[in-house]
Amino acid sequence: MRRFLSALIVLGLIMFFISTLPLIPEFGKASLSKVSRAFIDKDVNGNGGNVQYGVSKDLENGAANVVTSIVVDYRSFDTLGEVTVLFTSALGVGIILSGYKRKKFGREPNFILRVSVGILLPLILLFGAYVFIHGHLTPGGGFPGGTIIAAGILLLYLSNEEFDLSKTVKFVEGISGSLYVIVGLLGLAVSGVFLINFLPTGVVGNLFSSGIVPIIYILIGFKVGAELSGIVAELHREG
Amino acid sequence: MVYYISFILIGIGIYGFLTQKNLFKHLISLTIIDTAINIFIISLGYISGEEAPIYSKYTPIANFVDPLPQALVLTAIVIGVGILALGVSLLIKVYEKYGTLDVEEIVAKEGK
Amino acid sequence: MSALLIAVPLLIAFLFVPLKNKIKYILPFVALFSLILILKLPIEQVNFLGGWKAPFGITLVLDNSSYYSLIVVNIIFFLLSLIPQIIEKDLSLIFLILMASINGLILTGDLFNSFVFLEITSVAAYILSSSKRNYYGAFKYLILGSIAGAFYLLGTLYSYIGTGSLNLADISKNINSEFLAVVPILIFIGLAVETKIFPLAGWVPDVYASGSALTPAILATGVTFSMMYLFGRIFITVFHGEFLNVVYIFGLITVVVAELSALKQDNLLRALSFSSIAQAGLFLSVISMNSYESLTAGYFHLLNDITAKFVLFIIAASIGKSFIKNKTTGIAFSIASFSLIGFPLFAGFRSKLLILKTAFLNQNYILPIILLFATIIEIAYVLRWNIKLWYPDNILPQEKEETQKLSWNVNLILLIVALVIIVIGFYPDIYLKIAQNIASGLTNYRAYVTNVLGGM
Amino acid sequence: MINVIIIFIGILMAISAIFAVESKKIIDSFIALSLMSLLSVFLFVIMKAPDVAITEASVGAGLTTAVLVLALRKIGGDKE
Repeated sequence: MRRFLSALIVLGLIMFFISTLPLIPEFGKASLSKVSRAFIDKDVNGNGGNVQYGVSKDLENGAANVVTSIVVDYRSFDTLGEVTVLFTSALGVGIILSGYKRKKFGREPNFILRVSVGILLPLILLFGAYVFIHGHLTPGGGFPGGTIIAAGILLLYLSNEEFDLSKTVKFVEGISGSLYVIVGLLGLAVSGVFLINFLPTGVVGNLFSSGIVPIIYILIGFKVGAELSGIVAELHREG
Repeated sequence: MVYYISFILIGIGIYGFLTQKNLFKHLISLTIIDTAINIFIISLGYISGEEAPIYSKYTPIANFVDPLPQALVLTAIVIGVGILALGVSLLIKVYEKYGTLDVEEIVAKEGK
Repeated sequence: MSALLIAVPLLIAFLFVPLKNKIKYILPFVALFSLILILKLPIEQVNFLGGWKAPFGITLVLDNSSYYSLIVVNIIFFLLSLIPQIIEKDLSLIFLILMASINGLILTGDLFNSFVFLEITSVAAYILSSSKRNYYGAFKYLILGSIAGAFYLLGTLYSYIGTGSLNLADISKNINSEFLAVVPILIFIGLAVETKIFPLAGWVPDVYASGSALTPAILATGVTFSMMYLFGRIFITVFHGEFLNVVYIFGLITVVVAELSALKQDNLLRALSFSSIAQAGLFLSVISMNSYESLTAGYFHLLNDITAKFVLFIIAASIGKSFIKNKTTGIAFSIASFSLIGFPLFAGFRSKLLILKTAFLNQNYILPIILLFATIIEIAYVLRWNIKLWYPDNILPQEKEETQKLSWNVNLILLIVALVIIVIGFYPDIYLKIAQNIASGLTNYRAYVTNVLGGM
Repeated sequence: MINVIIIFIGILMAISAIFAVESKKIIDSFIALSLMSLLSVFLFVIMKAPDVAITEASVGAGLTTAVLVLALRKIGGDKE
């Protein structure tokens, strides 16, 4: 009975969604909104247009990756909020799971695990760092980069009984989050606008380009890495 | 096409939430709904024949799909994982307090 | 400058992660700072974050309605920060984040940004509601809230497809009737959990009645107020009052169901939670008449309700089975509860009268009947609880020993708020002015659009 | 051609979602969920969203599963 009723509700919901299909464009035939158009052409303030890779310089935003330019510059405030969500939930995991002791394995972790962590970990961390440093040029950025670093930390926890990072994690988390807000406040101090991109934007496609975007993405990378490592560490404690 | 996939996945998620009694399954349903909505959002910005919105050596000139939905989904994914982690830690404590993850058993124990 | 309201609490929260224990003493200063900052800000100011103009970047809009809402919410936070006893030691950081996110929720002029702040607020609320080992209630809240959040996100994306923009003013200007048939449904489902509409309000009693004083004292006052503000902003300003007929019906159903459930409860906190749901339903059905007068009446009633609930929830959670040792607290409780039922001379009476007047003005006769019915039930259970707490019949001597005296600062603040209730009963002008300003800011959507997008 | 691939992935996703919801053992649902996330990564790549794809691959398919499995281990493994 319960299943039947639920199936009925679900069917109604799907019918509702299908009835909205005439409103939205056919798959693959969407058109760019004026907002997206301006983001792609870097033309929000009316001095962009015709962006060319490796040629255009000193635009209002210099990130080659348009998604990054939206996430970290045009809609940077959303990202600050998003980082706060992650921060709050990491804090919450700590509060809710407080009072657990460190996990003891009882026996040595697998030999293969121990040895391969030594080889893999530097590579994983390097890859994570690469991903968030190049966030404004290639796909990726602070969030996947931080997650990759957290995965490396998880490996460390699994392979090493004595390993504990919770103090460092809290420190990194606090400092990088504060720096993000401080960068925003610097903009407020320099030009009277919170989170403004106050550095020169350079040539589209260069590593050192697009002003504060790479700085913020590196901060996000550290912060996300620290927060996710914190969550993993809390969950890994002895029950 | 992708629209129907995401609608069906949303449906499966809601169905799982309504019928399953294990709290882990509720979290799983939530994750399914999140993924489905992310797919739906991305598909709203897809333009066939256009490239990924990144200026590079191979795509020096703008012929891009809509980048804004992608930026929004990036935010939504991270929010989703934050909520999931919080839910998991609550679930561990629920198990510790009641000794079960079955909704009906928990409600019965709450009543006492 | 209004960005500071969000940035400063966040910065302090980030900075003090390693020194969690010291933060308790800073809370009042942060709250006071926000309050002073708001009073110094000029009204009718639009803040373009990152320097990107209106339909493109994110805007923070400070107009009549958001200005006064901010004042209300920050006063609540300031009062709560002066009662450090009820803030458990780890929750101070969450308190700060909640402050930042609610300020953001009220200020933001962007639909997706409001989703982000909604999620921050909900995450902080989940953590708050897990205090006192109330894990199952918090889990239920988390699942419901997140599914609702997913619907809110869907609504946001539909309005992006419909108007090509995420800016509230731009959506308000450009949305067409086809999308107005779909988007409000999704947004309504998304907000129904936080605004406590009937089928999705099942989490409220479990969360509010956990025994912690802070959880209901924040969630039923500050968070509820900001959610109701957001609801008004989206449905009145952006959707021009579309879909409000359905909201009206849901609101009335909520009132009836919640009042009947409140009557049955034998736990004071649970009874108050159901009353909170009922008042939310009443508020929503009043504002769905969609006129300046009805909005004024609605927000006036909401202000009275949160003032009363502030007192009632803190007392109900921190007092034992009777007022034997806390006579002053008992007086505050009785004042607040009489205001809740709308006893003449108390604040609640004024707002209920105003609601009746507006309803008759709109030739609406169902709402008065429901309101009368709700009031009768409220009188029944409020009187019952007052008698039970003032004259407890079967209280054991050792229980009498165990009840502790509340400390002076709690009593002082509760008495001050109770005094405010009485003053408002005689001179309702202060609250009425706030409500009128909020109502005029919300209804005047042309001014909002020109304010944000510039003269077009 | 691309439509066929999308339909194929979609069917697989629906199957793994149903399996994730209905399976008797919790660990099986985690694996099915992880599979569904991975399949969605393919869809993101097809729809020209590499940023989302890389994030979903690391967060959705990787970290989510790790968090869930750690939690399952913490409450003492799979019962039922």
